[in-house]
Amino acid sequence: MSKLRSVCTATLSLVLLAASSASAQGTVKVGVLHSLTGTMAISEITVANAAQLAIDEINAAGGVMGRKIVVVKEDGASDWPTFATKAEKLLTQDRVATVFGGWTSASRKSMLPVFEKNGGLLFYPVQFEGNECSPNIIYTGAQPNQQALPALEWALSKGYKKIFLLGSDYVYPRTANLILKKHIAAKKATLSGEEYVALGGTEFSSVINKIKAAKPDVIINTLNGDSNVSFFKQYQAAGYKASTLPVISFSIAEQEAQAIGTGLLNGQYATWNYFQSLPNPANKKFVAAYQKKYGAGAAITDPMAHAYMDVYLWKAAVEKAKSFEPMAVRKAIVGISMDSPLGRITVAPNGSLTQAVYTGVSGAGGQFRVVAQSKGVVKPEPYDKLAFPGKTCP
Amino acid sequence: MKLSTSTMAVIAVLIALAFAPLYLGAYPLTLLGRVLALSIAAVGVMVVWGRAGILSLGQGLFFGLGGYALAMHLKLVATPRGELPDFMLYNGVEALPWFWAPFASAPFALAMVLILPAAAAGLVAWLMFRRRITGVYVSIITQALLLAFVTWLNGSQGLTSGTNGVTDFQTFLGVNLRGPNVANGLYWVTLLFVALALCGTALLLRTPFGAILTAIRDNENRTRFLGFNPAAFKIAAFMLGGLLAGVSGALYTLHLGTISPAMIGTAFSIELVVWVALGGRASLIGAAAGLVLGQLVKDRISSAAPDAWLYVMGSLFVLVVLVMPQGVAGLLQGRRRPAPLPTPPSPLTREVSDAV
Amino acid sequence: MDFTFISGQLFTGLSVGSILLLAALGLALSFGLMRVINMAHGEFLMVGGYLTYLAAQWAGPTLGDAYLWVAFPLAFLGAALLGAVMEFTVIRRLYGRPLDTLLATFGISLILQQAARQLFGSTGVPVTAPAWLGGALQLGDVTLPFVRLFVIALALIVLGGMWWLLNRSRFGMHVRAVNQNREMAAALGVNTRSLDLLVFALGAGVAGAAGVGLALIAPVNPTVGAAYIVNAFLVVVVGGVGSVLGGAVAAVLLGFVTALAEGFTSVSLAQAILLVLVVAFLQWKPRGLIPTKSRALEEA
Amino acid sequence: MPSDTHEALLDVRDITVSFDGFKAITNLSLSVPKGSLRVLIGPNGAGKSTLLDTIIGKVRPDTGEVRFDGQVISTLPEHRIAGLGICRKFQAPGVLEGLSVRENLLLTARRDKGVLGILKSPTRAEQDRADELLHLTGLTGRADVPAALLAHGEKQWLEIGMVVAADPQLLLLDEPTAGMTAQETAQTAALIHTLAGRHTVLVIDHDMHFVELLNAPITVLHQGQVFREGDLHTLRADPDVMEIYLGRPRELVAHD
Repeated sequence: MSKLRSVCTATLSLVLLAASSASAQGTVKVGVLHSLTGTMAISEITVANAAQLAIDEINAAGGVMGRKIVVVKEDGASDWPTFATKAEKLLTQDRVATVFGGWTSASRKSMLPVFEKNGGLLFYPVQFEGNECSPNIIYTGAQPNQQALPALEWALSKGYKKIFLLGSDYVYPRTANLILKKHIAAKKATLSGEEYVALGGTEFSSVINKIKAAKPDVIINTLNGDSNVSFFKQYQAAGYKASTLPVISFSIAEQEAQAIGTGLLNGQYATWNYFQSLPNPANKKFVAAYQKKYGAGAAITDPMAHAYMDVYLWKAAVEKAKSFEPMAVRKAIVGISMDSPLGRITVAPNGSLTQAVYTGVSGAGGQFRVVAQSKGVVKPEPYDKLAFPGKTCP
Repeated sequence: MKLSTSTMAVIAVLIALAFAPLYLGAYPLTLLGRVLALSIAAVGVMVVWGRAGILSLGQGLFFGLGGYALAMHLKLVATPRGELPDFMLYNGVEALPWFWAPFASAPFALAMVLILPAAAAGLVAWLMFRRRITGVYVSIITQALLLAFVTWLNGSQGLTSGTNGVTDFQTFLGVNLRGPNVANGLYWVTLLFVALALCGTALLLRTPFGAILTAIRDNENRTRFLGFNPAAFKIAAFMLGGLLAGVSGALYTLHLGTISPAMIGTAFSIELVVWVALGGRASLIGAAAGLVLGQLVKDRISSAAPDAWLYVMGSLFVLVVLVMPQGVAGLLQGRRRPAPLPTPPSPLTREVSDAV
Repeated sequence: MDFTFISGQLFTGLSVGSILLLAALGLALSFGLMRVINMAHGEFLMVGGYLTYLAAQWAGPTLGDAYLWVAFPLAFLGAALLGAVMEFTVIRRLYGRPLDTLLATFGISLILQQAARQLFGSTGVPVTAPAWLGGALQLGDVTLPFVRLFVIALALIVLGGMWWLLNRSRFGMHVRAVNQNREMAAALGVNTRSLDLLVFALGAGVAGAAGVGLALIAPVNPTVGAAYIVNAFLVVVVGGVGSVLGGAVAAVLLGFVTALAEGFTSVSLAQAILLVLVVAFLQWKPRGLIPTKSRALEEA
Repeated sequence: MPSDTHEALLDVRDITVSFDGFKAITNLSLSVPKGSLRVLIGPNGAGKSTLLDTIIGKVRPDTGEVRFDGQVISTLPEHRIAGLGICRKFQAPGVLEGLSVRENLLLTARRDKGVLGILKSPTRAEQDRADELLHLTGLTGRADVPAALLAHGEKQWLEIGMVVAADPQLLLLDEPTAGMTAQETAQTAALIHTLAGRHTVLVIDHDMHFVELLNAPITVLHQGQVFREGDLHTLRADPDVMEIYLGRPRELVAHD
């Protein structure tokens, strides 16, 4: 009797074990690591949603190489060390095949050593300052030459010669402006002022007073988050508007535009690789799918489109490599090309994208209407040739 | 032999911690190592607040100085000879700033990990206690100074790398920080420092120095009229707290491979205080254990329910203060010894006795 | 630096000072008179700001620009009510333990911030100022936006109101009596418990009304209070704890220092410069500009 | 009693102290010879405690100066004044509540009160002294109890013990017998007598019974000034002294 029982138990457990290993065979874990709480949450939650949407679509269509994707979601809590800790957890405890995540440069910088140490792979979807090319990170957001420089070119082509640089005080604005200054000088235009406000700063009296004294033709704005709302409010109170002193922004997408409000932002410009209003079919499908899942009025932004596309890029690379091994995927991803919501993109050898650049003007409902676009696609240059001569990716 | 159960428990926990790399997975071990590194700063808070009655909300300043002192060295080591650290290049800095240069030397940097935080703490304390600034004023001023430091770090990107912080380290004293066996080694080194900090502080507090700190906390004026100069002892205690925070910061920097202003800001500094309060501000083991357990719980809860975390944290602040001002250690002690504990240091009682 | 720029910066100083003063005036009651360190004071500003936003949402469609006159009482009463609840449940149990009060109120501020985050999201909600505040007064080349002038006027009105209340009203007499000698005041029939509650709620209400002013200038987000709290405390400390007038002078002074530092160095360094200057100032006058000479004060 | 500056250990010269315009002490001079015992009485608000505050440096005189052993001390920081050998027992017991009774005594008995010296354990002599004082104050059985847990009377004794442990040249006792039984009061008076001579002692008290037991020269303060000096019998016969007390009859009888 007891013999029978033990045999039964053994058989049952064997079956269960086999079943569980089979089910483990059928899935692959990926990490999604964004700030779900804290100051960055507003931007990053939607980016995490976009990645989740792509993962759901892929799972519904049968997964990657026959395996369903299982998401391990972690919260970076808008705190850079937390990003590093959670990245470490994803790589060493959950053993995920890849991670989609990060927004601020600081969060990326703090995750970088973790990915390099553990041989992980990170897809980073946001525009950034360049000057970095880790073999363990796929940077799909704009390099400076895919956002800042085309914007400058456009401004100069419109006849704006005196340029005022305004930004939040962190690495992206500082570096972007350093590059811009070199190009402003090379193009014989005038830098009429440069100011930085602490991240989250809301007091712009002094800045506006300085702008008043400098009398620029155009402001290139790299302010981040809520600072933009305060700035545009106080800019308007001081009597400025788009027709008298236009502002080109690099960190205001549809979502931020909705928050700032049409009344304040109407007629101002933004430069990105993506706008929700892009008419290509892939984008129409993406916008419809996202709004179906997360609400009809949901704004869709450049980093969200990048995050959505990143998942498809990873899938394509895995299938090309026929492996989930991060370094094999990294190797395979170069040269992959696809029609995405951003238009046609290709992964360059340095792990960034060859992609188009658009300048849009802000209108009703926080939407941008494209007024200019690059001739064809722009190759990613992590190191600006004028500002950092001789630096290249290894 | 009066080896109490609590001493036995501490020894058992230390043994369990010493062998942790043998039975813990990679991630839990990393996490434990980090949290242990932080617990050294908690020991400092216990000395400064629990013993000397000074509530500093700016311990992040000293933690950061220790961390940055080491980070500057690691960054210079990771930078090819003759080149500038990458972030300086990106900010248009053309020559290595004077205060960076000496950090190329490891002995200098290691000395600075100890000297900078202690000296800064000494200076801050001297400025405050010389003018007899006490109580909440100290809290406000330390917080303001920390804020000034963080703002300066953020605003001086060419010198400090700003919000990104100093990152991308390769080797330390010839050891490859990304090597395979570094994790265990770093863990044991951290544990060694924790043990050193605990023992050293315990021994120090057993001397009359500990007694005089308690005396100053309970009745500063009285000690003055007994011929002691409270300012001098408070400065000494504050320096010790700063030193421990600095060591903690340097170790934490090694663990995380980066240090940035966000890691040392107001939230960090005040969280440090609350874990100490939870564990027991007047108890050495309570302070360290409060921080370690608190951080581990935080890791769990913030993973499981990110939105709930701040509610838990906020409620902890309120509950600890209202229900158990002496923390868990105080509750345990209270149960063991029936006699009522001395009332927590309260300026009200102080006011009464001074109103003479 | 030309004359226009400098006069523009002077106006900036006044404007920044008026905001600091609004943020600090409520503290002059809770911290200045009751010695309660309320780290959640900033969240009263936040609550005032959000209530302004709600007033604009609810009353805006029907009342138009007049929503502002709904916003003030709403923000005042809402924040005061929150303050009263806080006093009754937590602060009351911690009188005489300022450091513990500090920690407990910090916890409350975390909870309130997170609640705001969940209710309104972590980006700021914008409040559209009434159209009649949209223009600007042009004095030569210097532009003085009406919104800024309105906030300055608001600060002056609240300051005047508080001065009257404390120095001329019966309520103020009781408050001062309790502040000077609690037992004696109680013996003379002042209900000190309910007075504590009232003073704290009033401080919270003043902060709530100040939040209306803030909302007109910058978006309201969950960390708006945290951004002001340290500076607000510094204003009270520099002014001299317990002196409303000292606080006013300090706020304007700090505003000017900020404006000058921002004008002649960079905006991002100005805050660090300001904080260091304040600490240096306290070396020189540890009890602030207008010290209240009282023996009990030293131990607060 | 005319003051003789050469022999005076404590010499208060023409001091004025005011708070917010209110003059607590006006042009007060007082001289206490080395080794003597002096009693200070006066109605509430006469400035007795303020005078002690001024001597130990807690309060600074607006004008005038305090000399100790010929040296001006009214400009020194408090701990330096204490270091010269002036020790005060406060009205409300000023024991260090977080420390044990023995630690209280050991800390006060320390010779080396500097930051670096504090790391040294108490010397044999200091420990003996503490034991002796524990015995003298009847607190031997309570030596390791936190001072906060002592009864009020015990705290008084502990503080007297601390003052003695400090072995100061000048002892300032502010109502040392408040809260004591008649028997304890007598013991205290006896103790003070043994201290006088080796130490100089200045006592404030309301308790006329105690003052009588002390049997020492008395200085009467009134409205911040020296009103009379003399012995108890002379003063009791003085109608002016009776007059200033009549307004506050409580104070003539035993305090509390």
